[in-house]
Amino acid sequence: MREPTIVAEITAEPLDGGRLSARLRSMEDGAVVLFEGRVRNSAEGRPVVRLRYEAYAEMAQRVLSEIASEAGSRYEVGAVGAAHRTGSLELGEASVIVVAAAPHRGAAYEASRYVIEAIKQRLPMWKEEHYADGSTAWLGEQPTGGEAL
Amino acid sequence: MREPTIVAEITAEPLDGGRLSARLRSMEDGAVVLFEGRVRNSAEGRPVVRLRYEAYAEMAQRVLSEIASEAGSRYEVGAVGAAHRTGSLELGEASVIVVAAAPHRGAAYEASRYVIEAIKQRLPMWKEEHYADGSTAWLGEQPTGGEAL
Amino acid sequence: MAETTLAVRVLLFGVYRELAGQGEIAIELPSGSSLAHLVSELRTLPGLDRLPERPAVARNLRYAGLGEVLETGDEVALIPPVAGG
Amino acid sequence: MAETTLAVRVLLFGVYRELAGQGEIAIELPSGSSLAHLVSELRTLPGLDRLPERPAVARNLRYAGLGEVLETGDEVALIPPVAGG
Repeated sequence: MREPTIVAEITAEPLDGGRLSARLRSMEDGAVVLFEGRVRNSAEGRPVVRLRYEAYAEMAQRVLSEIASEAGSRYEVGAVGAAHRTGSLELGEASVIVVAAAPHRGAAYEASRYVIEAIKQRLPMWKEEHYADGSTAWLGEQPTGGEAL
Repeated sequence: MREPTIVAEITAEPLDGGRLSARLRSMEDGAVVLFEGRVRNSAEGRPVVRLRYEAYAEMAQRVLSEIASEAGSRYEVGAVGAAHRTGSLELGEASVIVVAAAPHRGAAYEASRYVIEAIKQRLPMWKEEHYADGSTAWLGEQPTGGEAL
Repeated sequence: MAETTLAVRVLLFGVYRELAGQGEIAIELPSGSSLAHLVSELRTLPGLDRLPERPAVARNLRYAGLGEVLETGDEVALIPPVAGG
Repeated sequence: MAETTLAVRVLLFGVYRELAGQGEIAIELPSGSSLAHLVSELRTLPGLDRLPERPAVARNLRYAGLGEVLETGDEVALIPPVAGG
């Protein structure tokens, strides 16, 4: 078994899925899955105009690296990469990208899905939705072990 | 429900996943999954130097459109696109790309997976592997209703 | 006056094309012939004796059962094991 | 001579930061205090009475159980419901 390449990045810069994908693919991997999460124009029926992501940056970097490494150990992949954006995002911009490259497609899909589900569950990252009517709200699920406000 | 956008293309030109993805995403879709199948440097342990894909072009175009439309009906997606390359491909080149864009990630992953599995099962497309030792072989699974040679 | 034969065009791909040494065959069969009859006839041709008894086939761009009856002008394709993706 | 208190730094994010009106609080507690003790203490501060009794917390960049005992110099973060992705 190859040791998989792992990339994890928390950044305020725009994300480029194509570039991360190009960086992670290799001649040994016949399947590449790229997931992109993008800012939608609505949330549970309310018109959204902008999002702001706030991270516990140092911990988020560590957790994102752990998540990508876990995916790299659990599935037969050549590379796993994930990047999450912070700060203010306009509609249509990517908030998160995940790339998994593998010899076979099953592992690429599964590793990719593992990473995005784990991000949703435990990346210390918060999302503030800004609505068309000027109001805002913090969104979230509770990570393991806690209780919602 | 929106009527999903459907794109299907059989082409001898190089595939561009980023371009297809950009064409299919919309402000209503928060999740985009791009699958890329690429030419690997080995097949069951044998070094591969090149692939050649031969299509029953007219039927392949019809079948690929059907597959993408089926995915568009079965899952809550905004767009499904698939393109398959024909002709001679070098190592690392993309042979197939599939894009699924959806409001939520589950549908994007499932639609994407549905399309690639259906392509493998029934797209009238044949792959000839060219090995490092100069030999070649036709690869394939049997579509429903037939018997392998 | 009813036709007594029908004429179809048969397309061959991949390994089947290589067996036949050609990608297209024009063939006449008695009226009422099915795809199964067509396959039997094709298997008498040089190289195509190695064709399976029940290959996958398409008729007019759709996968078809071997029991389907042919009509003049049909485009039939012999579909070797597919390998897209 | 044993220290009788410990000093930790508490980071607040998202909605918790807004409740507190600040992103960071320095706090001293009796030696041997746990994360649960810290949370109880924080809940006596202005705005933080609305903090849950058992919020998710991280200690030195890792999620931690509320029973964990603190040490001087620890960085503790209160983790509101996460919403990455």
